Parts: sequence; C-alpha cells; structure tokens
Amino acid sequence: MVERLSFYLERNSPLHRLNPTTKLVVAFTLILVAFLGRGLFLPSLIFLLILAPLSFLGQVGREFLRTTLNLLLPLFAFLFVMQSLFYPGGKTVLFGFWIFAVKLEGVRFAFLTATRVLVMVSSFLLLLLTTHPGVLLLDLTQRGLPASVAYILASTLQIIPQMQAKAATILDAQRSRGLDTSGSLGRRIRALLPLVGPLVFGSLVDVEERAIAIEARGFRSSRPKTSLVEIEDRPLERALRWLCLLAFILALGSHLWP
Amino acid sequence: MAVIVIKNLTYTYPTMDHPALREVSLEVEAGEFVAIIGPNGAGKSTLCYTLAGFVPHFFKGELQGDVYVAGQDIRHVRLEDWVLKVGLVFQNPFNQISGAKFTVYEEIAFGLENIGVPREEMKRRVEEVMALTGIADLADRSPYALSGGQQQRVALASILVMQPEVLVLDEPTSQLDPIGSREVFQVIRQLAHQGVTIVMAEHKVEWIAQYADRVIALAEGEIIASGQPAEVLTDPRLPEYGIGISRYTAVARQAAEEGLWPPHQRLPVTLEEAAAGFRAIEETDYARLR
Amino acid sequence: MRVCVENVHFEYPGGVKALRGVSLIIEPGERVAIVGQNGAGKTTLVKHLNGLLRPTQGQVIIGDWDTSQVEVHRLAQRVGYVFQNPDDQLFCRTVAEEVAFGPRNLGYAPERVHQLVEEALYLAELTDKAEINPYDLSPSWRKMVALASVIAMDTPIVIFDEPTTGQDARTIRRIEHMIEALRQRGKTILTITHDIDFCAENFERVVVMGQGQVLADGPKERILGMVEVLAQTYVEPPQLTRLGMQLGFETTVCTPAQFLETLRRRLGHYRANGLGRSEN
Amino acid sequence: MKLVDSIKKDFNTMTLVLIPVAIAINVVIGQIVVLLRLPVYLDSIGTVLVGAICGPWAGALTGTLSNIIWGLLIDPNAFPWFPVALFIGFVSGWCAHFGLFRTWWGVVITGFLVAITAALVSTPIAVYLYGGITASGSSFITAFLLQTGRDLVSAVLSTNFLVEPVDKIATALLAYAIIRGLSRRYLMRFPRAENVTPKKA
Repeated sequence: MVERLSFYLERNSPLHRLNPTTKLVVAFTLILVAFLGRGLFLPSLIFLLILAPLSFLGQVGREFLRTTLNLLLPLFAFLFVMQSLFYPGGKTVLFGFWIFAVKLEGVRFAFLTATRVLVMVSSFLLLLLTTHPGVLLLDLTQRGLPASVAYILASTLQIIPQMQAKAATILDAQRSRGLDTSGSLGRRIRALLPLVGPLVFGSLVDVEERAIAIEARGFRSSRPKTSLVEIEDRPLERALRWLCLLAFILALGSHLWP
Repeated sequence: MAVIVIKNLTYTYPTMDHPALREVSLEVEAGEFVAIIGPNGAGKSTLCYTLAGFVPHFFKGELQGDVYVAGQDIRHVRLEDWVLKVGLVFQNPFNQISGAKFTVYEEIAFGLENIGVPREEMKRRVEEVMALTGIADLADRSPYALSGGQQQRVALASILVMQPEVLVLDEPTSQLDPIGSREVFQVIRQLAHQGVTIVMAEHKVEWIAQYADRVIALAEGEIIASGQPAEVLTDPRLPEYGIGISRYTAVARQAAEEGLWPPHQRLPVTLEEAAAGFRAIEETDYARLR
Repeated sequence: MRVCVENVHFEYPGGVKALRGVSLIIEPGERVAIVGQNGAGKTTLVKHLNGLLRPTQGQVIIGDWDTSQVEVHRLAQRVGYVFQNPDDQLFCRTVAEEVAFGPRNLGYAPERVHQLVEEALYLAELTDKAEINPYDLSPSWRKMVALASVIAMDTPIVIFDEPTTGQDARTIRRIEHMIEALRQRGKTILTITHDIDFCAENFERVVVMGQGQVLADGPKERILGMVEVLAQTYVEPPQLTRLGMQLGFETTVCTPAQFLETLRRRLGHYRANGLGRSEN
Repeated sequence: MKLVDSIKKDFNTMTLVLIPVAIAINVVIGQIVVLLRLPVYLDSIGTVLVGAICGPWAGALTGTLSNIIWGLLIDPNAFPWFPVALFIGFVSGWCAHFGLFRTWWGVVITGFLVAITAALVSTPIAVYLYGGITASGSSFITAFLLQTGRDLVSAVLSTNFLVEPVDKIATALLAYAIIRGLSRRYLMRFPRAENVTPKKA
C-alpha cells in the first residue's frame, strides 16, 4: 500500500525551483522527440545525456534510477523476449533453439520501444520527483486549469491514503468475524463483497457531508477567486519553453520528412 | 436584538413521511451561546442545517414557517451568500477538511480564496484565527496528519476566518477524546465572550452546564424545554425522552428520593454545585446534632 | 477461557514502539476496561488478543492457543472484536444477514446460526429491524447491528473498542444492558474507552495504560481514585469519584449506589454519634 | 438545453466531491483485488458508478483523472492509457442515459459495450507506444496470435476482445450492486439519479 501523496521528494535544488509548467513542457517535449524523432539511439541518448544528468542536478539521482528500474525492468524483460521471438517483420535469424528463433529486427524493435518507454516514464518521473503536486496544481490553476479539476486532483491524492487505511481496518474487522481471505478461488471471490462493501458504502455516505463542508467554505461562490500563493515564473523559463516548442517542430518535421 | 428568529418551523426531508422538525419557534440574541440537547434523531442536526441554510437549499424538501437570520429570510437567499452569514461546523472532523489544500495554513485560507479576499488581508485573517484557535504551530502540517482534536480546531478556524455573524456547531466534540473535547470547548467559550452568536448541538451535559447561556431540549422534532441551563438540565422529564443528564443530577435525584437531598432545593448540574449541596447537607446534619 | 499476555513488546514497521513489556492475566468472566490517552497502546494491545497483531517479543495465549500460531479467522472462534466504527464492517442487505455473517464463517450448523442470530438481535433490541437494510438505520442503530453481529459469534471473550463514542444516552443504556446480559452468560468482556463514567459503572477491573506500558491494574475502586497515575495518561477520575473526593469520602466511590451508600453511612454515623468528623 | 449548460448541470457539488471518492475506490479496489489474487482488475468501478449517476461527461473526467492519479502515485506508465478510461466513463454514462442501468441484463450489455470500446481504444495505444506487447499476462495471447501469422494490430485487438468483457461486465455489475445498495434519498442528490431509479408512473 502507498503511504505518500506522490513521488515528490523535498530537496533544495535548481530543478525544484523551476516553474512547474516549465518542467511539464520539457517532459512532454522530450517524450514527443523520443517518439517522433528518427534514429535507433535517439531515445537512449535523451535518457543518458539529458534525463539522467538532470536527475543528479535535482539531487534525486538515486531514487530516479531505482524507481525507473523498478517500474520498467519487468516490462523490458518481457518486451525483449517476446519481440525478439515473435516480431512480425523478423527475417534475420541471429540464433535459434528448439522451436524458437531470435531475430535481429525483433531485437532492434524491442530496443527502440524499450528506450522510448524509458524516456516517457522517466521524464514524468523526474517531473514528479522534483515537483510538489500542490505547487503543480496551483501553477496550472493560475494558467487556467478549472478550480474544480484542481480540487478533484488534490483531494484524490489526499483521500487515497485515508481510504487505504480504511481498507486495512475493514480487512481487520472482517477477519475478526471469521472471514478467510486466503483459501480457494471460490472463497477469495466470496471475500470480495465483505471487503469492498463497507469501503464503498462508508465513503459514499461521507460524500454528502464533504459536499456540505466545501459549500460552507464558499466553494460555489460566484465571486472571482483570489490565491494565497503566487508561483514564480522567470523570463528565462519562458524562453526555455519556446525552445521546447522549436524542438518539437523539428522532431515533427523529421518524422514527416519522406 | 434577536439575530435568529424562527417561527413555527416545520420541515420534512424529501422522500420522508414525517417532519424532522415540528412547529419550532426560537429566538437567539446577538452574542448568546445556546446549546441544543436531545437524543439522536430528535432533529438537532436538521435545526443546525436549517440555520446554516442547507435546509432547504441543499436538502430540498418542504419547509413551512419563517426562518430569519440578521433580518434576512432564508428562503430568499442563495446558499453561497448565506454561508458567509452563518458558519457551520459539524461532527466528523475528517469530513470537514476540504482536501483541496496540502497545509493547514492554506486549508484555512481556502474559504477566503473562494470569496475573493485580497492576499494581504487573507494572510492577516488566517494568522489571527490560527492564534485564536491555538493552532499556529500546525501551520505547515498536512491537515490529514493531525489528531481528531487538532483537525476539529482547523475546521473551526476555517469557518471562523470567514467571519460569520452566527456560528452553528453540530456535536463538534462527539468524535473526540476528553482532551480534544476540552480544546474545542475552550475555543468556543472564548468566542462567545468575544460576542459571536453560538448555537451548538451537544451531548456533553457537564460542559453545557458550565458554558452555555441557554439550553433548548429537542425530542422528536419538537422543543420540549427551553431556558437557563440549571433549569432545563435538571428537568425530570429528560430521561423519559432519552436525553442524558449529568451524573451529579442523577445521583442527587436518587438522594432526594431517599430524603438525603432537601426536597425544594434545585438539583445540581456541575461538580461544584453537587459538592456544595452535599456538603451543606452533611454540615446541617452535623450542626443539628451538636 | 483465560487470556494470558506475557511481557509483550510490539514495534510497528515504521519503528514506533507501541508496547513495551505488557503483562496481563484475565480470568474467565472478568469485565475489564482499558483506559489511557490516545497513543498509549490500548488498541495495539487488544489487536494482539485476536491475532491481528503478533508480538515482536513475548507471548499472547488465549486458552491453550498461542496467537502467533493460529490464523485470525480461526481465533475468531474464541475472541469477538467489535470495531469502533460500525461502517467498517456492514455490507449485507439486511440486519439479520449481517448478524449471521460471523457465525456462518465460523462454520456453525444452520440451526445454531439461526438461534444465535435471534438471540443477538434480541439482546441488541433489533428483533423488529431484522429485515431492514443496515444503511437505512441511524448511526446509533448501526452501532447496535455491529454489536449484535459480533455477539452472535458466541465467543467466550468479547472486545469492545470505544463502544460509547458519539452515542446518545439511550444507546449507551442499550449497550449497558447488553454487557450485563453477557456477564450473566459468563463471558469475558474487555473494552477500550475514553468514557470513564461508563467504565466506572459497567466494569469491575481497570487497566491504565500510558506510553505502551501498564501504569496500574486492579479493581476499579482502587484504580479510579489514583489521581496522579491517571493524570500521567490524561485521564480524570469519574464524576462521582471526584464528587466523593471533594466531600472527603474515605473510600473511592465509582457508581451511584456506592456513592449513596457512603453518604448514608456518613450521615447515619453523625446521626448516631454526633462526631467523627474533624472541625473546619 | 444547450450542451454546455447540461454539462454544467452534471457537475454539481455532490458530483465534484464524488469524483475523488470514485477515483480512490478505483485505486483501492484495484489493490484489494491484487491482495485476493483474483483474475480480474475491477479498477474502474468508481468510473462506471460516476458515469451512471452523474452523466457521461463526469464519467469521462473520472476515468481520465483516475489514470492521471495512478500515474502520479503509482506508475507513470498509466498516463498514456487515459483515453481508455475516459471512454469507459463516457460509454457507461450514455448506457445509463438510455436506461440500461435499471435492470441487471441492461448492465451486462453496458459492460459488454464498455469492453468493446475499451478494446478499440487501447489497441492503438498498445501498438504504437509498446509495440503491442505490454507486461500483462494477456500478451501471451497476442504472441500466440502473432505466431499464427496475424498482423500486429489484429492480434492486439483480438486479444483485447477476448480479455476485456469478463472484467468490464463484472465491473458494471458491481457498480450496479453498489447503486442498488444506496438509498433513494441519497441518490437523489446526484444530477442523473433518474437514470438508475425506477421511472415514476
């Protein structure tokens, strides 16, 4: 069970101080370039030359590498085995055993897919490791994200650990009433309702009170809202974001070029 | 001057057959602290929701009679404006945390952001109210990482910061341990001294006796008694209606049945009254014999 | 069935030491209340009694079973545990089904389940509500359903976690009747409670906990008068005990009956002798 | 009523507060299913529930944000799959709009339609981003179909058609069971309660 709000780690690094939108734009650009750009080694170079060094600049290098590997190693292992054996366009057989044959095209395809996914996951991860979700939401709200969407995301992040704790209590309460949660498949299916029922009904009953509570705080007020905190945005960062747009156009161009 | 005026209020929730409140009439003066007692299901929460405007605007249903707060008719206002007039704090501290904010400081400011208070004023009001409720040291904590008593004070602060004319509290201490309850009661007593009008539904009779100016007893949607705490809380009919009374009252009543408490002396509600009463009995007895 | 807690230590995965050497023997049929501030280790302790937690050091023995050797759903035959919030366990469409869930899990024969359910519903005053959906009942009645659903398991030991929190006088009365009925059936009853007056009036033995240890343990007439010990864990003596102290009673009184008896004795004493009390 | 107005009406305060709870239900039930080692996901019960009682747009938002939350909290691999979740919420909302949430067999049809949509939407994502092979057990089926000479897209699509219906029909039925368990008084607070309550005579 997860006991944190997000991947965020508190540090005092230049990367942490960047405006969240800048980080978001950079992350998206890197992903798009990795998927649109040409060259077998482009995504892996993006990871090695940009993302990995940035993670150390952000003082989260170790967690960055460890979490990336944890999330992706099983997928990569699977991907390489399956694609090198079953890739539809595979012709050049590298070596074979029993009824299987490992093909070069499959290995190349697996490598490219794996490194692209690597860039996608690790870019987001770097953003999340160095950005408090509250700050990200605040900045996006100031740039026009509807307050209701920001409310939903923020409160979901905070409700989930509470619901997990509630689920653990329910599990304890039902086991105390003799419920067996290990046993055969039939038994485990029967255990689902006693565990899920109280969780769902209990939290749905709370919805009414929570709605009253936020209405009592003027959530539905028609007056223009103000904000307690203002997120900093520097001209340099704005320039960086335009640069990202340029990189994206270049990558798109290379993708569409015959 | 009466801030709250309720005349012949009868209210029925949608899909319900029986009214939750029947012919309730009530006036509350500015700066008064009124406590509402009654068994669960007597209509205490409904009365609180009515004062705060959620009946009828949120719950719909059928409302008869008049409800005025600060001269305005509840039926002709919009809920989003009404909540600035009447603040509502209720039982479960956890459900009152908005979830929209990640620190206590921001959580308290949430309401002010929603109604468009300028930043500087917002900070001043938030800090003021945190000092008043004794939670200044929690400013940077996550509202979800607090104890029930602390959360309830955050909930109270989040409402107070909006500066309502009337504060309605629906059993604010029922989920709290004795320490948490005391923390909340102390803040509320201080507010009453500062002139905030307070209506509070509560089971804890000993505290009510100490702090409230007036007590109203509800049963099955009707007001069955109203008056000074000492008078209402010793009303012999309360146990019949399932309303809890203080142990001091109960034991003195039993003593009176045995002739160990003077028949015409009012029954005690607090520890001090009980101690004084029984001590006097022992002393008269002692004096008589000497 | 005897409960034997031997020098139990418990540390949560985060490194918080919740219990630091607790020893306790509870004889069959005792009624024990565990009091103490939040975080004193009360809940951690009782979760050891039905195996939800297992000691990092020491032993918990229920009858002849070591809890670390038996699965929770089997320990449920011996220890019933009513959680604080009824909404953490209710899921059936009717009250009767909800109450039958526990006894069915324990594998009792249908006739016995039927009989136990009827009896539990009767004790909880729910007989006329048997076919109602628990979520259509008020929170107070849901609490009674949760109580009935554990009582129906007919375990020799029953644990109540904060039974009176948020309940009105009438519901507390119902819970008291239920405890009395269980006492008559010879059950061992344990409760964790902040409601010290409820503790004084319905239990005979009090265990005071603070910082993961037992600070005091004994008959309530001895423990509830120990103002300093109780204060260490932010507990005040019951209302009538405090009144007795203010009046200079020689013994600690816990219940109205005890209070009145002492009062009568003192008054009778003056009436008989005209002395026996210091001048002030 | 204009579309924008009708969407606004769907997003009342109850809906806004329900959505976070629904997303949390998705995540936590998903984890309970793993704990019980059941052969399904059941991680969109909350999304279907919101779709049914708050309308297709609220359902779509719940699905989308569910994936964003899953990405923020557990695994960024979830982000690109958000369109699948979006359509699960949207389709179940429309099915409820046409009265399919009043009977159990209607709900089975809903589950089936949701499954078809999910299969169609997830195929291009799986093919383009992951080359058709993801880390789930169903990729073995894909590999088998590839071996029999099918092309990548049809192999992935067939796999999804085989796998999705069981999970989505179970999901829809559980969401239906939850709705049945809620009182009418409670359901009435939600904007599309009439979708799931018996029609008035």
